[in-house]
Amino acid sequence: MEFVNPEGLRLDGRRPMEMRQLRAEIGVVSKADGSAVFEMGNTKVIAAVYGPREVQNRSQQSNDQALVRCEYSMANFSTGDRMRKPKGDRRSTEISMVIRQTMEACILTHLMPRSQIDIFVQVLQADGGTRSACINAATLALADAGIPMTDIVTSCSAGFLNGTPLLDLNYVEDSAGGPDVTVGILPKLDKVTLLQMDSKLQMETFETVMQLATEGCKAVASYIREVLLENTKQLESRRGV
Amino acid sequence: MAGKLGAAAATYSPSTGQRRKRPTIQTGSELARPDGRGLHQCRPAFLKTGAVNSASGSAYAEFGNTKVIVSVFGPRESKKAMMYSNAGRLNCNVSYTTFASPVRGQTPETKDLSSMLHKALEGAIILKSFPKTTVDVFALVLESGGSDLPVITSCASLALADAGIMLYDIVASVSVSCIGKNLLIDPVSEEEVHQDGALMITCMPSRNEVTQMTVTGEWSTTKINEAMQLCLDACSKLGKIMRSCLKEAASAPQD
Amino acid sequence: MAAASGTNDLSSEMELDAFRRLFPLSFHERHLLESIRPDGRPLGRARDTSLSLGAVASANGSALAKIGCTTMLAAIKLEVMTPTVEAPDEGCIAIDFHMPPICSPLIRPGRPAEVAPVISKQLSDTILSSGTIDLKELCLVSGKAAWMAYLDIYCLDADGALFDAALLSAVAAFSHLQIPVVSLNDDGRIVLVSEENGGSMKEKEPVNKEKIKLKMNSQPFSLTCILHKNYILADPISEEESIMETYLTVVLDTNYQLVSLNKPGGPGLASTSSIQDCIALAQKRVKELQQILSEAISDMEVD
Amino acid sequence: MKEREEENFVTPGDILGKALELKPGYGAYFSSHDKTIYASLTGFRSITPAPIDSEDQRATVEVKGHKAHGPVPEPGVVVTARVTNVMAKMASADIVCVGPKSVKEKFTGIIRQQDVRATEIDKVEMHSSFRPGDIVKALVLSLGDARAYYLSTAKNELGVVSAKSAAGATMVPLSWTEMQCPLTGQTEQRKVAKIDAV
Amino acid sequence: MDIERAGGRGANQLRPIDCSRDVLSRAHGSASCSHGETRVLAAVFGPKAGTKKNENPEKACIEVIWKAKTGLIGKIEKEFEMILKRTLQNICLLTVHPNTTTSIVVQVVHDDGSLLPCAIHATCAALVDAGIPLKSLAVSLCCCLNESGQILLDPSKLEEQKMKAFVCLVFPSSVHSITPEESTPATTKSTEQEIITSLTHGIMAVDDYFHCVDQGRAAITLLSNILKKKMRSQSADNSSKAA
Amino acid sequence: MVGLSLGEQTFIKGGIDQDLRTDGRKRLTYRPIFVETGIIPQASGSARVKLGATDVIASVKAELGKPNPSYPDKGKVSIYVDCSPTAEPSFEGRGGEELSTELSSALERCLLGGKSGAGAGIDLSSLCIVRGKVCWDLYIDGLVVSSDGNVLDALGAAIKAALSDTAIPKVQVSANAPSDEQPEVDVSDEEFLQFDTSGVPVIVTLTKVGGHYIVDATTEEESQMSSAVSVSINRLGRICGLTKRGGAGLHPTVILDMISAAKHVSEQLMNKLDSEIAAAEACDEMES
Repeated sequence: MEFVNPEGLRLDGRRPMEMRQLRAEIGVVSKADGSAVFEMGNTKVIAAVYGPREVQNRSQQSNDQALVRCEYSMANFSTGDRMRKPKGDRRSTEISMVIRQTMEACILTHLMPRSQIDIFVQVLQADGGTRSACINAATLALADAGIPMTDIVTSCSAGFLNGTPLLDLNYVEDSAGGPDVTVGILPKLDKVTLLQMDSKLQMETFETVMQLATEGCKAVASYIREVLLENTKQLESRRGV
Repeated sequence: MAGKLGAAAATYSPSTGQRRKRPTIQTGSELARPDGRGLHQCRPAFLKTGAVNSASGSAYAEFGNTKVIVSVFGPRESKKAMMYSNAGRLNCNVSYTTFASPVRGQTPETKDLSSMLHKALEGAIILKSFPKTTVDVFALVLESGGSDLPVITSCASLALADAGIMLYDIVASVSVSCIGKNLLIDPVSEEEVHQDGALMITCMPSRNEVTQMTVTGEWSTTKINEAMQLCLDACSKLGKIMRSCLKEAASAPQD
Repeated sequence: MAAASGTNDLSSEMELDAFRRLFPLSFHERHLLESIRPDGRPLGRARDTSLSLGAVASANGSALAKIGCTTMLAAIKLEVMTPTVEAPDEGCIAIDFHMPPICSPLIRPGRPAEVAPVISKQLSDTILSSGTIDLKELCLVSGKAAWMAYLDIYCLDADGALFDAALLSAVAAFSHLQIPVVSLNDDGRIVLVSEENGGSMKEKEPVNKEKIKLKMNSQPFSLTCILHKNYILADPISEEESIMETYLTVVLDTNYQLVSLNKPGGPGLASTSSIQDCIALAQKRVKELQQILSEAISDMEVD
Repeated sequence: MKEREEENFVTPGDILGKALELKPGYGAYFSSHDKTIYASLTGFRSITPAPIDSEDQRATVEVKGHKAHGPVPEPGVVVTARVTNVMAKMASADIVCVGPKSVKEKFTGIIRQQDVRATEIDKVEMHSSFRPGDIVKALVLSLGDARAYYLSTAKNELGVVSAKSAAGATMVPLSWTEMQCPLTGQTEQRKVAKIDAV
Repeated sequence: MDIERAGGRGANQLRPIDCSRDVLSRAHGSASCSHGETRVLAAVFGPKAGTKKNENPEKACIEVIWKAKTGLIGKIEKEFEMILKRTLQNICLLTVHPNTTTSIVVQVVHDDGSLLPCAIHATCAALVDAGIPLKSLAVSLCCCLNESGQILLDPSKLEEQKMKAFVCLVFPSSVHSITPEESTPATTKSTEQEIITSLTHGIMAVDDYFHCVDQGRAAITLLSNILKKKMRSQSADNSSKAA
Repeated sequence: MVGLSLGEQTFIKGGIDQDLRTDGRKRLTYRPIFVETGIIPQASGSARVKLGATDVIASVKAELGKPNPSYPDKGKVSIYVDCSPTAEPSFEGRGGEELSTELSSALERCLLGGKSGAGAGIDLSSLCIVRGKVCWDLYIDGLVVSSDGNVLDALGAAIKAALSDTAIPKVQVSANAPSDEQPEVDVSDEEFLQFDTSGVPVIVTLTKVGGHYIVDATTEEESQMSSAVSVSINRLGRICGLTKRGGAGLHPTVILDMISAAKHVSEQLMNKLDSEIAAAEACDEMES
């Protein structure tokens, strides 16, 4: 299976270093405190944030910081073959935990003690890189909900096929069995909060692939800043300031 | 000992279970029904309260081949997880025995039936007469002979009356199947499989109010009107039978 | 007995059933002093038992057993299975005991009762080891097809001595079982030779001749007794079982062989003499139950 | 008796009368949209004429007899409960009987520190008022919260009715704060109910 | 005729019993017991606060979890759990820690016949190791019956399946008073040991059952001495550990 | 709804009595409907419907399957609704399951007609490829993204839009297939056949609050409902399904005039919906 043809183009016509088309929209779910849709190419994810609100079960309540909870679920029609997976299967629980830990690191939880913040992520269309899209959508939703964060968290994935590092893999490239590096960074503080990789990769190529993914995250960060700026301008104009 | 874990062995039922052909129109417009009833004639109903001694109230109902037992527990403490509510709560659960339908293992969606039963009964119970507590209504279908939900609902309202729970009125429920032009009341399972449309009404006979109604298939408004009238008459007849059954149980309570 | 006397000045004016709920043990022991039980039965007598066969139309064999208020409904459905390699000419029996939420306030729809699997195992052990059903009777075509009998027992009302009622309903269901006439059609599947188109079907000579009943040799019957101090209470109701937790179940078959004797612990101890008394009570009970079963079969044949 | 039973027997939904000349009592309810009174229980209709002096001359109609549902604790009823747990600020108990009748399944009640007795309520020592296993007579204050009813023993005839001593014998009440074990003679602190020897 | 038994054992000769305590570090009390090839590991956690749903808060509550060697929890495990729980209710002092739950996990390492007795001995040793107050130890054994009515003690798995029937009995361990002899021996002899638990499988005559009970009773004192010796030898060294 | 204060409840009821609801609408007017089709490229057909703040997505996937032995000449359709936790925090984990089973059974009752398939919105026999052997199985999946009342009508409209956007590939059956086992079928991915969705009914839910009934109720109004009747009516004015959900009893005559009111309202809704779908299809072609 030839992922990079001789002229250096990938199956969907992108260059190895090229991101998929990004699109974001804020405030799609009116009843949620904060919500956002994030699209990376065909992967489309919607995130809603409820909170800070009263803790549901007392046992998990901690009196010095907020409790962050997250649930990741895939729509039945989100992948190619229609699968009816039961709710709590292993993959979704794992991804929920990854998103929860990543977002918990960047939220200033000590400012909202004895409260609970729910992050719900629903995948509408899965075409590779769902984990990164979810984190980007969650960041936007948290920003929309006005929850204080040290820095926005952006995430992107990168791989290594036919000897060339590829940025932002889609489903076909992802399931080709090659390595898949997912990176989550705090762009302004330049810190890495999430780093996941599966299958084997030499050390030096890992360096370049990770560097590529970090570049991808920075690109996503600038796009997200633009969208947030645009959204705040709209809020301003709507309030007639 | 091999017999014990035979469950895994794939077994099949020898009955050919050949598809009973669609009940065709015979002898003029009269449709021949498998058990020879008239079109607008319900199956003979046998009702009895106090079937289960360890329940607060219970009832057993037998409409032709459909046999159902309902027990009512409560009003008792709600589950810990429930929020405080100053009106009482109703909790319904329907389950089937493994030998209920002729072919083993073909039990219909019980979660759906439980929520339908809950919707049928909640309009008839005076919930504010037992604040903060819960009344549990559990139904077991011993044999599924067709139009199971109406039989379960009528039997459940009898069990509630037997348990001494305050009701606005007892609840009677009847269903009608439409095959071609004909309306068949209280259909058996063979007729239900071939029905083009179905209408089920749950009503409070003496207050003449409908607590639940479902319609499937294509109906014109006149057809719906006719079917509703048919069902409401059948419901009031069934209501009388239920009241006499309660009277029997009251006059001879020590049987 | 200071505890009982201490409270009697208090209990005189307290409502009877309040006293029964607050001090259950002293309430029951006061009855045991006059060797009578709260529902008026002497210690050794079982509750009145009734049996009706053929309660479920859609099953091949069924029975409804009632001991006092405890009610059990057993139904057997026959399906065809390919026998195992090591036992080519033997069918098999799958026994399952269910306690639906209708039978007792303690059972919630979500969580099954934890006593149900225990009774289910004891039932299958007793029926299989008592040899009352010879598995070879269930064979159709040796090596190719045999009957699998699915016996499902539902407890409709749980008021003590569940095992006795369940075993009675299972034995009655087997005695009512009617094996349908079947034949082997060409593609190797067993199919019903149903009466009305029996003739028109391709002339398949039926594998098993006429609608045969299952030959049952010795049938097992059981009696559960409660051992409390040196009293023996036969056939306890659920309240007695929950207060005095030591019980002993004796299963005897029709020629009085001991099929199983089961005393699963509990606070009380069983001396040899008390076990002998229980076995004597059980022998008397087996006669009664045999009588009830034969009556049920005879009036079932008549209608 | 037979004919009285015949026409007086009612089931839920039977019309008992017009709202103009009847007031609904226990087992009957008033339905606003057609101004009639319906029965809500199965039993026998019984009409009690209104007391002379009350301004509303309408008789009250009630449904008596057959089988009322298991008793449910409601505010203002004296219940008998068994103490299961004693904490610093409150004691939890299982309500076993509502008035004279025993309940089919237990309800949970709480006796808060401020409801134990009527005098100096903040100096109440819970562990010297109740012990797990005591039988207590208490008044239902309110429906309480989602988990339990609020009970009170702030009257003389409320409090511990029967308690077991450390030695296991049922203790004899000495005063409204002490009970004594007949075997060992040891006295224990309790909030004792004053049972007037009837 | 005296049938030949695998391993050349006599009719009522027991297989070698080994019982070692304190084998698991995280459990409050643990023990491993083996009868010949059959080996069972038992661990005790508790007493923990609170009682389960419809348990009596006045008394301590015992919860048993039976883990088979392989496979899921089926009906057999559920039955063993109930039997072990009710047997322990007999020998534990339930009124000492009211409103608490003691959970006991039994893990079957290998099953070569008379599994229940081995599990009961392991559990008793684990309870002793956890320092839970007991009325007495429990002593248990299986005896099986062949067609000719001959009784064999402590059958192996093969013998259990081959034989016509088998009986499993549990007795309280023999009363051994260390006070000087003024308690006349008669008191210990006259109360011939009563049965805590008895389970039978397979058809047998009534008096065959009573023969088995007598055989079992005869072997109690022997068995309880072996068990006590095993436990004593270990408590010597770990009392130093506890000090 | 966390529970409205008494003041808010009487405010809502009073408004409805004077035919002026909290958001200014009349009793029988709908909130603005916004339809978008073809949003799930991998599905055979999909649509997203926004009814005020309620936002649902429906997708139709066609897969080859074996027809039901008792109806060899008809395809199979199954409807499954999923409530996403984004709509309501209480839908987290298994919370939304009860509502989704209720919505699925209501939709199946309204759209698929009787067991024999008569009166179904979709002509099932057009789904059959080889009688008794191969047919199309339609999996209709609904997802509730944001819920502000009247979710059932929004789902009904979304399914109708998704079906009109559905493209079923043309199928050739190779003739030489042996009779009994599965014939090979090759699916061409160029030419597709569209569905005629004129027969698909539209669902109108009438919610009774106090003395009057209203259409397209928001969550606050739904919390005040005494009872609700959902009627599904097709273009010919025939009733294809009815569900009276929960709450107090209704006099039969009240139900009959609710049905006639629903018929009257459904015509406007049908036209509005068809124009929206046509617009969405147009801009959909323009995009792809």
